[in-house]
Amino acid sequence: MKSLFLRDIKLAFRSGGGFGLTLAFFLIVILFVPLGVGADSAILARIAPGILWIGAILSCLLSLDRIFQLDFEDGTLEALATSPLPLESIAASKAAAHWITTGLPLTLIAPLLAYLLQMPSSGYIWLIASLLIGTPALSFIGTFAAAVTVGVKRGGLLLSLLVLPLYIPTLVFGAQTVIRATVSLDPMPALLLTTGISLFSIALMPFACAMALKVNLK
Amino acid sequence: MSLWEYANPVKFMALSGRVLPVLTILSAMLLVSGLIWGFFFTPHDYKQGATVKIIFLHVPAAMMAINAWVMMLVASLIWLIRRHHVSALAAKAAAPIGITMTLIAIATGAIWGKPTWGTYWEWEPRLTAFVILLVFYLGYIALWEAIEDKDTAADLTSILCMVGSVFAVLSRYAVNFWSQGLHQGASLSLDKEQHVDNAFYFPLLVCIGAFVLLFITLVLLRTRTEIRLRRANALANRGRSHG
Amino acid sequence: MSLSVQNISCHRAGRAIFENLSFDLNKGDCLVLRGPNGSGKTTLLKTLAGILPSATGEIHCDPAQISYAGHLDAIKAQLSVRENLAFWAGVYNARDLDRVMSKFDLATLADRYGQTLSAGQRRRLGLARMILTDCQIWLLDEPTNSLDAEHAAVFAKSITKHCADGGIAVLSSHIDLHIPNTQTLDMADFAPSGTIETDPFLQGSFS
Amino acid sequence: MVDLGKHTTEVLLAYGISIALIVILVGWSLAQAKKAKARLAQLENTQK
Repeated sequence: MKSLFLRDIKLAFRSGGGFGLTLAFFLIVILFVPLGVGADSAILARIAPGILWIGAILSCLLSLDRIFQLDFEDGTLEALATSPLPLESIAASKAAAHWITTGLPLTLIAPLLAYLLQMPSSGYIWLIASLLIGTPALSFIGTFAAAVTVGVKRGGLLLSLLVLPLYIPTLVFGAQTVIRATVSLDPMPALLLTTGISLFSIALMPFACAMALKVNLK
Repeated sequence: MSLWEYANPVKFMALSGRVLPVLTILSAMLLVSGLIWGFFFTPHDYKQGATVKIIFLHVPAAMMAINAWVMMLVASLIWLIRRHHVSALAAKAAAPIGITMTLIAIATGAIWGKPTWGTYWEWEPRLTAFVILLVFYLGYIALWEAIEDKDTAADLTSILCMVGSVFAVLSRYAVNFWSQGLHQGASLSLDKEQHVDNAFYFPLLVCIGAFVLLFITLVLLRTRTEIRLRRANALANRGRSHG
Repeated sequence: MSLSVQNISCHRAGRAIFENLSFDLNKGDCLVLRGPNGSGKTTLLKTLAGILPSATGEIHCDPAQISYAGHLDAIKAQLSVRENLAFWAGVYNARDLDRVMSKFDLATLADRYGQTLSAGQRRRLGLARMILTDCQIWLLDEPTNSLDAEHAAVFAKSITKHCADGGIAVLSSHIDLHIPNTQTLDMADFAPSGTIETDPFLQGSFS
Repeated sequence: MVDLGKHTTEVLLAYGISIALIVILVGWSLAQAKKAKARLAQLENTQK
């Protein structure tokens, strides 16, 4: 399982430009907000938490279809399916590799972009905490959606339509954590709920993923 | 003759063929009489005036929107466990009906709230939850259409339905949590159980019954269509391979 | 250690591919599947590998001993030969990476990227992967297509050696590989008789 | 016609939209059913 995890990270850096692509997309999405909404810093500060979270989700979405597609097309997935590695642990290590190459970098750059949007300073700690805890859920749920749509040619759009509704709980609890921190409400309940969703996803999504892979490998 | 007998397409077609006309007449009668009773023969509410009459559409539609998804979940589980083709097709057939019920629930909910909110749309938790349910339905149907081999499609949509149900419930509570942060609860929240006195209670029951029967009738009709299409495609493929 | 198959049959998209197919293989046996394209060779191999469920019948073997190589040879284009093999060594936690690489004289190609390899080199890499898994039962789908005679001979030699060492091999191939004491199985013998209708939607009639 | 008071537009709009949606759903389902029946019948004949 470790070798698959390390291989995926190596591949991400070698072919996909590593997390550069995801970070660039995140930066562009955040840049678009003032361009679209206008430079009124009062508005920007107020919507910053939500925009950062939406940007993080869309950036995560970007690289989801590459999780299984490449291995499916060159036969590696089939060979892995007959290896001693169970499909569940293949899904789990793929999701973990996706988190390391997208979720984590997004979390690290988010405070910088929050500064661009003049987010109130009380929100920074909670932004990092909520993203750090929330993005694993995005990766694990996203890996499930990638497994479901791996057999579909040009399944990228379908994947987004399937996965975004599944992201709603993480988005709401994650963004609420930061919003409540910026309006001096207690953000802890929201953070705990985000943690709950993430733990649930990490625990159960690999099994749903394995079911979907078994069907798509037929 | 266990219930599972009817999961065989031929037996299902025979049974549904006999039951469908009866159900159609029954649901049409019930629907018309329920709506007429509710629309014409119920008094105004002292607070909401005539808009209370909208409950005869909103409550049944909202119930059916949710129950349609539950039925799809059960049918998906039956497909995954017992591999009965008819239940997978019944789940596929129920989705468009679920979407229509969700749209009706959203439209009537928004209109019902207008006098109090001043606008047709208010990000009130219950309405928002129905919009979320609508998006879940769209994802489910899109997945059915995207996959050519219908057995694979049935498997994948069943798995999606299971996972989607969990996240739909989570989204429902997330929306409640989210609306607390908004402002201290909408003045007219459709959530609070309406105190419905007898004048409205019985017509509402009739309307709910009518919507349930309408749902069952449409599911049977659409499932028969799906079975016929599956048979036609199978014949077409068989014809191509022999021809 | 054996692979015994009792009257399995397989349906794909409502059509029967093959019916009550049986055979028994013991240590050192090699089975070559014959039959035109679409006669179910790949389906049979996938069923043996456990990727596909069989509609009827049973397959008795130790799943941990199964190693499957499909049409696609599971080589990552962006990884070098060594990295590809190191990955599979990690998955099967095999340690004799260098011995296997030298065995198929891949040492010279160690740093070449997957995308730059020729068909013959890719097949050798695929075979090296099979050795790495050190599974006893090899399932190979068209291992020799796009291979010239000379490489096919090399390939046949390694299969013969595998069986001589007490392994089992089941492979589908259009050309004759001259592997000693191989049994052949013609898929046509197990073609669906068409008597029983497998697609539930086509059974019986309804208007 | 029954007097609906000042919310007449809302009630009529709600009933109108709902009934329209139901009619569209039923009509579309019936059309699909007919089309499927025709296609099947046509294929069954050519197969015989």
